[in-house]
Amino acid sequence: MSRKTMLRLGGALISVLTVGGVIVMLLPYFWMVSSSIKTGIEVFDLPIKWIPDEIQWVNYPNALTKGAFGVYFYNSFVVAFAVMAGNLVFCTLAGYGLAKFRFPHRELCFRLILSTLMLPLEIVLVPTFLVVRELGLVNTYGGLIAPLAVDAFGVFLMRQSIRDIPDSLIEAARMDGCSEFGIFWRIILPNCKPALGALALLAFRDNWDQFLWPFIVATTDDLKTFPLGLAQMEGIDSAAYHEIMALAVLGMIPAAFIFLFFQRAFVRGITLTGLKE
Amino acid sequence: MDREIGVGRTSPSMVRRSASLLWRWGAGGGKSSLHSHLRWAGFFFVLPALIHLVIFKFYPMLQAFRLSFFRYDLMSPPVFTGLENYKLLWENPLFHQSFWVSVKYMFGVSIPEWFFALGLALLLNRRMPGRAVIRLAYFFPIAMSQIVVAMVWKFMYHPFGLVNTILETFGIGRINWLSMEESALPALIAIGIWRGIPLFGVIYLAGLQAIPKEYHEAAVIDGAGVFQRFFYVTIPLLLPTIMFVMVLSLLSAVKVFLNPLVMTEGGPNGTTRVLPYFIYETGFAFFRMGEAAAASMVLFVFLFGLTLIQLRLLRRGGVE
Amino acid sequence: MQRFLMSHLLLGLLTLLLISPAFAQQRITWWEHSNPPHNNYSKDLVAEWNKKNPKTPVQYDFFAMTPYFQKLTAALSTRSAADMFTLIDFLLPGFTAKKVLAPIRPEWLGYKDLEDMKKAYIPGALDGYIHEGKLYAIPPIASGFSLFINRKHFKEAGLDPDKDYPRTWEDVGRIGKKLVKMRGSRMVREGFDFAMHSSTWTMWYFNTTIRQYGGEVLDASGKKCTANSEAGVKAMNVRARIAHHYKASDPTVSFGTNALPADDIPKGRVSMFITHAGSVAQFGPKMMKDLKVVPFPQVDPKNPVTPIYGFALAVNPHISEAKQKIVHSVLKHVVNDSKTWYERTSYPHPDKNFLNLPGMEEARTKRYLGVFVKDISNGRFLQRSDKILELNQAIHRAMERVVLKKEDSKKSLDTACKEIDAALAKK
Amino acid sequence: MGEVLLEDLTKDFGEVVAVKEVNLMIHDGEFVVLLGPSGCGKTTTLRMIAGLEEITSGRILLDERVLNDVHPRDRDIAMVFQNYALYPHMSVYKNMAFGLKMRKVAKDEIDRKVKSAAGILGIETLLGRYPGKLSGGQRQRVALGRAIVRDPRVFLFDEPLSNLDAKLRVQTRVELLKLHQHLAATSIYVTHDQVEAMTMGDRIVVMHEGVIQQVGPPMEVYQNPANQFVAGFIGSPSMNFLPATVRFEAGRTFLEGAGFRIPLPAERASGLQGREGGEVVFGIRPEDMRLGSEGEIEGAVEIIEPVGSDIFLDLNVGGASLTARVESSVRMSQGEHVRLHADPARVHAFDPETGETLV
Repeated sequence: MSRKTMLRLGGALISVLTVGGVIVMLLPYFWMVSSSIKTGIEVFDLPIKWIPDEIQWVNYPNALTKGAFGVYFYNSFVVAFAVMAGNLVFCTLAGYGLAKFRFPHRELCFRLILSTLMLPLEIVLVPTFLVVRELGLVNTYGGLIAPLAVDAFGVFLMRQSIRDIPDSLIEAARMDGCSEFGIFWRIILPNCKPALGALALLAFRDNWDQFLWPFIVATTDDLKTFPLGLAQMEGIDSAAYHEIMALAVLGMIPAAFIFLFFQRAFVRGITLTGLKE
Repeated sequence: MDREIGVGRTSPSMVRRSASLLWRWGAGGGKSSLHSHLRWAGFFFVLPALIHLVIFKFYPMLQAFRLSFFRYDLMSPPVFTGLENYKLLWENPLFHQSFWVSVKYMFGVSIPEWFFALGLALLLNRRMPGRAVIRLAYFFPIAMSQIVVAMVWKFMYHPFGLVNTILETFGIGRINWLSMEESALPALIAIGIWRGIPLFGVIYLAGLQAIPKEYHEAAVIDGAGVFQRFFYVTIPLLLPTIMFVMVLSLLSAVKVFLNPLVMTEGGPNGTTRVLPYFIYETGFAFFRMGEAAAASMVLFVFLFGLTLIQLRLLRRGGVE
Repeated sequence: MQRFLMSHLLLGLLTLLLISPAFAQQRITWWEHSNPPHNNYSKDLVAEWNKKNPKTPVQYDFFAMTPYFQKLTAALSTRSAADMFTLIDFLLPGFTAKKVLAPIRPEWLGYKDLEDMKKAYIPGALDGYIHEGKLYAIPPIASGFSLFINRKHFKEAGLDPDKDYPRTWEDVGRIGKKLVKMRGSRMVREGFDFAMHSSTWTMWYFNTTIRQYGGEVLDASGKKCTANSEAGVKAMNVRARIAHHYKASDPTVSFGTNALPADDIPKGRVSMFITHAGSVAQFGPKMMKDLKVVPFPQVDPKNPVTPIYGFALAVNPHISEAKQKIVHSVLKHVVNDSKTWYERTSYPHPDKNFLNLPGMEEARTKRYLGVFVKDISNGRFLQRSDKILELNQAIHRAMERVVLKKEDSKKSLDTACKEIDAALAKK
Repeated sequence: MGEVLLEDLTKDFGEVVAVKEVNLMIHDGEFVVLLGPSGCGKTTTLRMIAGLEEITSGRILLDERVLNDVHPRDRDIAMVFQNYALYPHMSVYKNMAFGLKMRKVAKDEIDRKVKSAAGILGIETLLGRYPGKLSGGQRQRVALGRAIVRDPRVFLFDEPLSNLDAKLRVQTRVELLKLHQHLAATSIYVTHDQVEAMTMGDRIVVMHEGVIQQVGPPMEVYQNPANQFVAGFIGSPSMNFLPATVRFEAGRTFLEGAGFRIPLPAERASGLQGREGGEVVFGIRPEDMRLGSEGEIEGAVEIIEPVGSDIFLDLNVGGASLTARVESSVRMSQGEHVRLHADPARVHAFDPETGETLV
């Protein structure tokens, strides 16, 4: 076999693998969408019919009336956005402090922060809940948001990316007469936009998604988030899967939208090497 | 009268005390020169996050540590029992099982992730028609929320679900994924990988794109082939990213909880009862918070050790 | 520096704003697990109450089933639980041992005392909620299990659904075998199957079968596991035989069907299946035309034992006595109308006169209410233990080993008993 | 005014002493170059003047005001960074305006100053662009412009030409000098390039291992280096150093070594008193020798490097290497033996231990 045919074969193989991979990655989505437009009985029909004979768009409005989904969506938005904002502010501040300043025990500080990554929520659930109760935050937006407003991973990400901003920029600004917070605001923030984008996306996704914590903290319907609403569609031994899938499709839209929006920043944002000039 | 039960209170005075402690600590040398001011500034930037973490992470963590020496059913006052909880864990075969399930899950998910994600990143870093669309398709699972993932995959693994339908069209018999001891954990692992690849793929892709083109060009001139370039240029330059992915993937894999909760309830025969699920179940279903706290301390120490080893490797890999 | 401090001050203020507590309200709160028909009716009941009692309105909320009891536990432990909440019967011992339930006062409900109250209910219906002579919850539901059979499948197999339906477990295996449909080596239709999606369901069946053989899961003291007794082994063998001897079921299927145990019946993937009265409504009248409900299978039909369970309403002990009294009025309002309760939720109400209420005749015949209520009256609640969830799981694992891995029943139950004894020994 | 005084300025980074007891007076309007190899402490000194580096001990005064605890922004000092430190997210105009904006200068005043500075530097057309879109030379100008608009008392330059190509460097050098004459502000300029130092500085400060070696006008430092380090560091190609022995013969002093024997005029030999038979280092710059059949130095030609105007010869003198500059008209071939005559007025000798200049 000549080199050329080998190359061409290799290319073809890669194409096949690529397309196969795309199908595998997306199959659950197709299934989800397909199930959302079937009747409850058809969901598990064999062989699978990707497009049902009669498309049940009505599942969508029906599902939405099964709970206060408008409220749940709104709450999820509020929580996800607030947590995202908290992460953007606090993690970036901390990341800057850790990346560009020397202060006693800085490394210890950083390690302590990182160590919180090793704690599964399940175990600190009760102590955290006690703190939240002490602060009078049970069943408030504050209670949903506050404990999640800083995430060690965000601190890490921001520290890495701010470290790559040349020191001389900061020094130049200092000589230009900028205050320390001014430097952060006018120099650091604009220069770590991609990382901020990545952090925003991850924070939004993870908190749009929160289940266990809101479940424990929210005790009234008007504070429930979307995943809670989705989970309570399941009864003791029955579930309207077609409607759950319809809600799942709707629930994906915000995250998907944010993803499309930040995708490029996301890829650029998680660089762990130098800032390109 | 409300008798105070539970783990204790955060009194305002305590917060004040620790704040003043931090205050003095941050002051450093205490000189009023510009540079101690800068030191202050650095500390001030970290302070909000630190305060937050002290309140919402370290304090609960300390409480968990304290609780691991108590018998505590969540409702009666805790009783100090010393190392009893650790002894109970040591004697509990279910804990041992859970520990190994977690280890299996953790490596089962993260090791394939390292390779698949790197492969994906290499693939998506190539020029090819429709690259933008393909990228989107691969990265899309990032956007799917956990609870939806759990629900959708539960149905996909149904004996009559999508996965089996596909297997049957290929002439492979039906596998009842979630009900066989042999297949339940691998089934969950597959979901973990499916969901993890895109995120780590993105991280790798970012790392790949940050490698200056010149290195590859130099290697081409030096006569390096595709594979040599990969091993002598790409891999060494990607090392920081690789290490980062390794640490992050292990840490996130070990925290899996919602999938076993929603899909298998830890079964069959405990084969998918990962440690976080064990902890949750012991604490909230069996009302043995102390034992659950002890289990989470074990998990914490295990992860901490693992991360330390990785960080050591990381440093040896020439990464600061 | 000034600006630097200012910005921190602003951040602080923002945080304060975020965490300022919601306006506290003096109202009665009620939590329930999610179960759509149930939740809808509860909402209506609350609306009705609130209209009549604007000064003491009820705030009703319901939560996803899977972690509902964990939420309840966390809330009770931190004194942030609702004033009244719905509880499943078998958690009662655990909760009463921890003193987080207020006793129900029959006199506030209009009864003379507990004995007087019992008379108003189906015999035994309150037993699951009584601890040391005190009632801790009021059940609006008494639910049990009966056998659903598919008439069409019976006729296909040459059986008469009205005569040949199984009475004993051996019948189930024997008849189930005839109903199985194979394609090649694969079972595409099971003759019969147990729901195996959760340890609680497993325990309901096992606990009942061991009782049918005259045994118990725990001894009288409640401190020792007796599941590996002869009765226990026989009970376990019932399951093993149906799967392995008669090959009437493919147990892995009902495992995978988790959270959806009753889904295979309407799909025609199983010909006989055990489920509860609520399923009749879920399947719908069209589907029910093909189905028939018969009594829960027995070892000895002359000494029937069936499983029952219920969700009941409990009162938070941390609230003032005055408030508890109001809560009692709410409880009374909620459980008052057993007929509407049944019509809205499809769950039988444990009212003694339930079947004799006007208009119940049709339900008794067409919706098999007679069969269900009869099974319920033979019913016994799950073994009382504050370690019940651990018991359930140990038995569930034992059953998984026997049914899925063909482990010896005795050996498997010995392991389970070891686990159970260890759990019981813990304080 | 812009008179800078450094008093016993010291900086240590833990164990390492980067700058050691530096004393220096820089007059108003003077252009002083801090010169030395990398790691000699020149940049650290500059950064201490800027206020970017903490002072371990000693003082910095600007017009008799102690700067030690003054914030960089309040020092009235501007700095041009080695990599220019242009804010990548701001246009050229905004980059230049930033320092004024921070000082709350009125908008139209900023505008006027920026435009004027841009006019001086010829970058008016670049004002709307972003740093990422500029060439190296353009960025350099913007960095300068940013300093100029501030109208500071002191300019600091941290190797500002090191990122430019050779041709641009020469050109910018000239422009910088012109600019300095135009602005007449005190300038402190750090470089490791001795050509830059020679051409630009009113005075050169040579530093080595944190210590000032010599301060003086360029030609003085060139002709009368204070020690062997300065002698070797300044000049390109650098001074030749050969081991030699001091000989007194018939009232005359000679430096003698393998392949050479050089007489010293009596008035220059005083530094060698009492060193009869002692070891010294003989130093001579390549341009201070000429070819001649009776020359005191003998060697074999190893490499011939014509650079156009001259030819550099690399000779083997008694096993050591020596570079000499000869006229471009000279014809030579490799391996040829030649004799060189050293200009006695330009001969140097150094103490081999201390490096101190003896002659």
